[in-house]
Amino acid sequence: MTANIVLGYFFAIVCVISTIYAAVSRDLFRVTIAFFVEITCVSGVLLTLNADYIALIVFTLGLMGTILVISFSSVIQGSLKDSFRAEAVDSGSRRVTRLFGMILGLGLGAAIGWAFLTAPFLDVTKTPVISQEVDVVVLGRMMLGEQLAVFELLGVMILVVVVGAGLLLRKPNNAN
Amino acid sequence: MERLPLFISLGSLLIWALVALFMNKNLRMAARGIGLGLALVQLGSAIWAAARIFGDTPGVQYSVVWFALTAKDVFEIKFVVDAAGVVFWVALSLFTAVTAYFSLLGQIKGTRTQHRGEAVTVPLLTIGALCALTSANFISYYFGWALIASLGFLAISFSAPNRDDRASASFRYLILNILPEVLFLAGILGCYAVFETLSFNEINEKALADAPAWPIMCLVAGTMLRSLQIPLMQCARYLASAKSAATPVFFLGNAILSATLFAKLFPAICATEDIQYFAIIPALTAIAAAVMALPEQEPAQLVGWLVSYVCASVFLSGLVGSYDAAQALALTGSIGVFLLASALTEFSQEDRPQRWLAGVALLMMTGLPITGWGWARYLEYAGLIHNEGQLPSFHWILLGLKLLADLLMGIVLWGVVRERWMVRETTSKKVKWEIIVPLTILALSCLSIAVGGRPFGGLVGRATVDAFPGLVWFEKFLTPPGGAAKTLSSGMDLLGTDADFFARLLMVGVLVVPAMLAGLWIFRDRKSLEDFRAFCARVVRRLGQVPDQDSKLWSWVMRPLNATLGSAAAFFDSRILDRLMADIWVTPARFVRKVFLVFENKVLDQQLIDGLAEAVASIGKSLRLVQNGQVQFYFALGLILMGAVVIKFVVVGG
Amino acid sequence: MLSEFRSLAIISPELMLFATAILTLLADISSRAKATARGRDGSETSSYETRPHLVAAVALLGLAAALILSFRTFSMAPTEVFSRALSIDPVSQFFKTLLIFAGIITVLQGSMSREIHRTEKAELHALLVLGTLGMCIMTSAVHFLLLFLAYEMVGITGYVLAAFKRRSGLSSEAGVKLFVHGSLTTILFAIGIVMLYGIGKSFNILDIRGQLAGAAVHTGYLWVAFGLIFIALAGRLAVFPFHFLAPDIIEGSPSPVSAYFCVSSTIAAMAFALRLCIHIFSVKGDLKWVHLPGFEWPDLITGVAAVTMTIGNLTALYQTNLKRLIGYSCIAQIGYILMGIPVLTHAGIAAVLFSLATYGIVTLGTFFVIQMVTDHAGSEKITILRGLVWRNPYEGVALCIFLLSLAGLPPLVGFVGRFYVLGVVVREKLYWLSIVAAINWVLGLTYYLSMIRQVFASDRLAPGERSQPVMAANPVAQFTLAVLLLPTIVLGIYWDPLMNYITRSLGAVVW
Amino acid sequence: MIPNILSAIVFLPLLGAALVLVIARDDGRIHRYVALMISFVTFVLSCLLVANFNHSTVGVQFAENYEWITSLKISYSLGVDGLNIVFIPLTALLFMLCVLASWDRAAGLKGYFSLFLILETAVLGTFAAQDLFLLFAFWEAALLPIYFMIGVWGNKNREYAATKFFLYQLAGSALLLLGMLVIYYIAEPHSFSLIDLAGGKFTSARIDIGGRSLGVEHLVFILMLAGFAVRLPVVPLHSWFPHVQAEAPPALAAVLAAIFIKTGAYAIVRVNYALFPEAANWFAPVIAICGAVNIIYGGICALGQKDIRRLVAYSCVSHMGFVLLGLGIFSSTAFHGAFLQMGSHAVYTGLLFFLVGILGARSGHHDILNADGSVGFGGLVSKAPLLTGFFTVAVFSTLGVPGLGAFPSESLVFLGAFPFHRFLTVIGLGGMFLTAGYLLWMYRRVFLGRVSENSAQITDVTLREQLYLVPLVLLCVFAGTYPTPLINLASPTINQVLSSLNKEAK
Amino acid sequence: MQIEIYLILAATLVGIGIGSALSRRNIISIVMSITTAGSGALLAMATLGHDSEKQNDGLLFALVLGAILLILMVLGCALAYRRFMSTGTTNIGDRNELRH
Repeated sequence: MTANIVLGYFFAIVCVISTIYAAVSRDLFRVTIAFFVEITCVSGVLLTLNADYIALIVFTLGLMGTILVISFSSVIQGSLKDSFRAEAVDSGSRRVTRLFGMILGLGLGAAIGWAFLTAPFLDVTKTPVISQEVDVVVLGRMMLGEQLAVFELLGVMILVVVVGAGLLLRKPNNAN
Repeated sequence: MERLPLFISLGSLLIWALVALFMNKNLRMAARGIGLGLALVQLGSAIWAAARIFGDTPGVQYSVVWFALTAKDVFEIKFVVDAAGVVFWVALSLFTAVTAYFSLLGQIKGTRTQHRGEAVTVPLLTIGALCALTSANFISYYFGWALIASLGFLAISFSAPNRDDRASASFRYLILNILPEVLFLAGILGCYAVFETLSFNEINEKALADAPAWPIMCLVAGTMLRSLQIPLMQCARYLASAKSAATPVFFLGNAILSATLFAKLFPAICATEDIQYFAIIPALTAIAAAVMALPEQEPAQLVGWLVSYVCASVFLSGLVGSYDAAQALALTGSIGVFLLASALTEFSQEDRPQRWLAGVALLMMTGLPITGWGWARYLEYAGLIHNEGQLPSFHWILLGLKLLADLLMGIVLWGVVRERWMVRETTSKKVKWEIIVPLTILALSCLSIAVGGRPFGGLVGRATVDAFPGLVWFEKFLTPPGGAAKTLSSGMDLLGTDADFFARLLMVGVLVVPAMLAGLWIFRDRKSLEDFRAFCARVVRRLGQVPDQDSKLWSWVMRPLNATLGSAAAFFDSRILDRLMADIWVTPARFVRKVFLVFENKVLDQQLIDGLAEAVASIGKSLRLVQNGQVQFYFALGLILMGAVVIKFVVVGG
Repeated sequence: MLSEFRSLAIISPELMLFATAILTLLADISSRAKATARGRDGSETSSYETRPHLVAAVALLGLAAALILSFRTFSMAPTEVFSRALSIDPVSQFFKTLLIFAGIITVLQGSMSREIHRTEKAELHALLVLGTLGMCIMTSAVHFLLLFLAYEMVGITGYVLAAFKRRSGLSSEAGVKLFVHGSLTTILFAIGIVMLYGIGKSFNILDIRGQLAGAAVHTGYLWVAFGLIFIALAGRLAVFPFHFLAPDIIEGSPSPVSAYFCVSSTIAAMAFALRLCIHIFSVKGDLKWVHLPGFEWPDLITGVAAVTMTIGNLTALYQTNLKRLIGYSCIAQIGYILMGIPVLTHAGIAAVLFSLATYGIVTLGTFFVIQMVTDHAGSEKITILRGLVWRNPYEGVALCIFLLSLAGLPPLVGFVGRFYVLGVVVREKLYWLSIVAAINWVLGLTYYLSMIRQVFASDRLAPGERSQPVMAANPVAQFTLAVLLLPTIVLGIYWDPLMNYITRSLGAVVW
Repeated sequence: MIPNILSAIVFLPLLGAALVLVIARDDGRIHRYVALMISFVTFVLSCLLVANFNHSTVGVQFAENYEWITSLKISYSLGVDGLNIVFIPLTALLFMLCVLASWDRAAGLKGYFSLFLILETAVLGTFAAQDLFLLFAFWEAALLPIYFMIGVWGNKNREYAATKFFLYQLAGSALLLLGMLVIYYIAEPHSFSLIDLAGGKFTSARIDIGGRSLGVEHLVFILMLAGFAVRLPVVPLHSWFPHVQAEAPPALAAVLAAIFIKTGAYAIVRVNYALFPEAANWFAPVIAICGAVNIIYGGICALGQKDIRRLVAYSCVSHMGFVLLGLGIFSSTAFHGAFLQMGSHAVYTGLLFFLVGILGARSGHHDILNADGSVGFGGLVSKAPLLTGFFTVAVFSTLGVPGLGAFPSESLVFLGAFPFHRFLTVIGLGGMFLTAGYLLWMYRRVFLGRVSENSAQITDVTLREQLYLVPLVLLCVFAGTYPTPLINLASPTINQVLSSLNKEAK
Repeated sequence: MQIEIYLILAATLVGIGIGSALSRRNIISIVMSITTAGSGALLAMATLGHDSEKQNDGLLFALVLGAILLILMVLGCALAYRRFMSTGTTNIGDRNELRH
């Protein structure tokens, strides 16, 4: 239990640090790495909730995302090395805008946090109820049972993505 | 049956107008012939009506319902054919017939071709005058009044439409009609508001009771203003430049109409408090007209001043309450001036007929006792003398002024008589019988009227009056409409009184002997004539006309002040009216127009309406700039706005 | 089993849509034949010969079938299927019919569009159909999971569709912008859902509503949740704080897709708005709803509606790009329609539905003509409309009728919608709002007139300007225009049946 | 008697428009025959209507009532009473004459005539409608044809004028719409029927706006009045009118000035006075003042115009002031005068605009004075005597010369107004003289004086043009001498309206 | 670990993610930021889902969210590619023509 807590805090702290790093770093490669670390940490935090399957999904998300980013960057820039140059040099006003955007985002986060923490129906000081059932079973039952529609819809979405991404990535046909 | 003459008259005039309208160039001669025929028919019907009226029937009144809006608001077109009206009607028909005759004559000889529009206006003008003459309420009276005003404008315009001076004369004529119309209409509306009727009879009845004076005053003032009286006297100049066309126009329009109104509303006018003081205006006008006429060389202009003078006489008598004098002056004066104007304008100077006609007319107008005009003058003086009960000394002042004016005008007229007949050489030998015969008939008829008239009758006594049955007509003609208790010198009552004696004395003492002698002496030959005219011109200029100080604002105030005679000079200053018009009407109108147009175009339309549109559009323009294409900016902006709203709702509440 | 089968019958339009998308793709693949062409430099390039007509025919037939199916489900009593995740009621069926109809027109537009490469028509049709499918689900989803998924499905098809035009900087820019904007709103939407879930411990809207109505809820929390979901809604609906992107997208996308965004997407989002405002945050009363006590969200919507239409109209005044102009006009229209929601009466919602339907039809018509013109001219400047009516009278007059209907002039159907909306606003005594709406009525006319003026312009061309050539007559297009014109005019004169139907539907729904 | 004759009159032109559109021939000659035929039949039918009109009753006759939109209780309800019986044949006549006046138009006849006929339907419908919604629909429907006709067939600055026209009108309509909706939802049961709503049903109703309680009657009265006033046009809201008149094609300009703006005055009586008698009494002085302001303002603005069309347009503004002045005074005389003025103004302004159109078509310009101050025409009386004659009649009708045009109506207005508002009446009198000032100034510059180069090529009126001018001249004379039959048609209803208004005053 | 820690972490992730998405320029890094924010939402969902007795729905949502985030990443990269192919830039603010 204690290990759970310690691990949770560890993941949380690492997660926050890597997120901040990802947000402020100007080197895309480092950002990508930080992103990977951060998502991994989220999946770690999820593990402390005993949501193993979700954690796996999130980890997969992080991994695939990182791979995706790296590969696309290399495709776009032609070589891996070039693609991880820093973003275009910031000008003064641009920096202000960045700062402003960041403040805005943090404000939004603060608002959400405030709403959550002050919610009367939520006793935030207690620890979450940890389900004893393995979540993959629950999820599987639901997705093939009462929430079949969701499952089907996810399938349709994948179709959309396949069609869409295929279309977007298709090279223009010169003959026409 | 009793309506028939009027209907025949109106119908024939209408047909005449239509014939004149639809005849094209080739048929113009026929149109003129038909016109003359119809004019004669009209004259016949007028005489028929007159015969009926003066025979046995009393005045005939009939009405057509115009609008019956509610049981209370009923508006009728009322006509009355009474003694006063019918006499003027005959005179009017006569004028029209003569005008038509001249028109045909001009067409035959090719000397004067009338424009189609001008030809149409003559019968229509007659209709207008007929309406006013036979009117029994304000609706039909105003019908005639306004018709004459606008048709006069057209007649002058069309007489030589391509000439600029004619166009401006017509415009000024219109102004002369329009400015008084404000007062006149206010008077009508006031009568309607005060007496709740438009009928002359009812107004006459109600005015005798205690009633506000201002509507009647407005009416009288409007009528006077329109008749070339003092503030607008200088309009006579513009009429002169309207020349031939003016002949029918201003006679039918002014003298007769004014006198008609006096005839119709005489009791009400007499019953109006203090209206007598208005009489100072015609008295001054008469003097001013005579003074202006002294140096005049242009015959048409002379006629213009004469019109002003005749109208002034009519008003003077009417306002002091001598109904019969006013009527007689109007009738004989209009006949005389009509003759004179026809003579002076329809023929060239070399024509023998012109000289004859003009001579006859001038003799009439000099006020010889045997002429109708002289007879009327007798009544005028008698009225002024007799009027002592009313106005303790005022009427003597009026009499003095009027005598001065008469003397001056007598000199002018005698001078012209002498000039026409004795000084000028003639080159044309041919006698124009076709002109002389009808005009001589006309002149003789006038003379017979005068001979049989009051002065003669007065001299030979009552018995003679009874011997002339025709005189009964004029008794009727000179009798004021019913209900006139305050008429002062009507009927035969004056015979043998002091007033009778003094009036006769004044006639001979002022009009005949001094004026004739002075006139004949002053104009003894061409040189003396020119000397005198030059002298008079100098005097007039010295008195009133200061050198031009053009284009200064308010010069109509400043100029008289610079002149020797002070403000009186205003009446002699030929430019004063232009100035006045410019300063009190044109310049302010231009200014107001400018202000309004600036307001309308710049302020309202461009600034306010278009400006509003532009302001809205510029908001749109600046809103467009928000759309800078940066999606992050969009989202951030959205978040801020949304956040602000939510915070507002959370913190402040709904 | 029977009940499941019945569920399938009830959602048959959606199933048909899915089948259509698949069949379209299959038809495309199976009809492709390889062809080789010799380039100028002698190199051989191979390309696919496709049969776009066949593909379009398949897609259209499928959509037509779906339309018929959705008609068949019109008169069904309100039911909830898939364990109360989908609510099939007359109102949602109404939306679905509209959406499928809009889908037909946009697919037709896509098949005619010159902006879409002929080898990619099948994908376009399939994506349009799939997007329509997502929207159909959105209109009847009463389960947040499903709602979220449908929302996202619409979004994802949208990103692809916006960037559909090949080698076009504008199109890819639109796609990227929409992606960034859309995925950010998605995240916020998700958080909003989480917050609502936190209250009710359920994703089912009916449950959440029960919870909200039952317990006194912390207003601040509710506001944040509502605000977050509203942002997701606003981004899709293009209303006030999140409308900025919409004109960019509509301008950048290919025309059929612009129409799709303007019409289908908006209709679905309005269904979502009804769901959010009426179904979740209001309590049912007699012929009207009551918003949650202490939680004055109608004031927000009212303000948003007023500001939206004003900003849309004002910004539209100075536009020179046709599609962008229509984009702004759509913003204004939506703002106008949105006024019907906060009055919370049946009449208000009926007005919303009515004006939404008419808005859809008319905007589709507008885009249809505009696509024909822009494709023909190869430009999107407003001046290409110059003298249209003299070149192609039918299309010109049709465009004018559509625009005037959008402007809300009787006797066209646009006016009726406005009349109803304004009527309910006045009825609920929101006088200031009615005044704003009236002002906007006049404002809006300005730019519609500026387009109509171009259509009817007969004077000389500016120097350097070439007269646009005459468009060849296209019977299919003309027929489609006639189909769209008919309701625009007929419903403007006699709209009783439609309104009665809507009123009856509203009376039948359980929320 | 033809059943549903009123519907036939109203919708026959629409049918004609469809017919014109359907006939596909491009040379366009046949279109004008169709348009003429249709408008002629409409006119004949409207004459039949007048012939069968029973002028001793006050109620609505030839009423047609059909359910239209049941959900809003909108009915298709037409009817004729004293208020509109005169305007329906007048409209039909003027439109027929306008078709003749557009006869030798070269291009685009199909669209032109179809729009024209649609406009006729809209205007006739506005006059005949007895349902507020129907009235509004017709009211709005008139805008589109006018907009297109100005925008397509207008003069140089046409697009600006057309847009201005439309925006102005729509702003007015927006107010009207708001007012309409407010009373619709306040009336119980909800109704748009003018007959149901009439008679002061809103006297006690109040609404809250911004915390202040306002009387519905007064509020809606002002809203609707403002809506109608835009069309009338009342002075601060009039600036569309001169622009439009300067740019519109001549026949349309005639229709606008003669008929279209009358719908505004008509609607004030039909809607405002009938529905809100108490507010009408409360607001009547302001209406009368507006009338006086219109008279003077329009007159003074007309004084400064160099374009003959704008001059005549401002003259219209001025003369509609007489209507307003009459409507602002609830005396039988003034009210009848206002109505008569509406009718006679239609006639003589129609004539005037036809003539201005002829003049413009002949010369290609409308400037009385050119930019350098020289005369734009001049001496036309010798070049075109007939034209001058017609013009004279028109100008003198406008002046209120006895026997022509405006004389009886203006007399009645003044006679009725003077006992109530002396000052305003005298101001109105001043307006008459302003009229003389600007019209005769124009007349002198155009027709008298020297023949200028510009007017040398101007030919006289042709026979076809006489065909549509002569009826109007005859009507001018009729209106100026003995319009009593017309007044008798309208009188019972007007008196009834007045009595209900005056009842409320006590 | 209390619920508030999870929620604070979730809110932090969302805040920083959105802030970074609003301030970054490269499309790919924006995609990553969005995913970060999404993972925050996912975390909150999972937490609240665990708070209840019937946690199932919440987990399902988290799963769906994860899937959608992945889809978004794929699409985002594809779009970046598309953008690059048509304009040669992957910066979101560059060569914007859709404005005003």
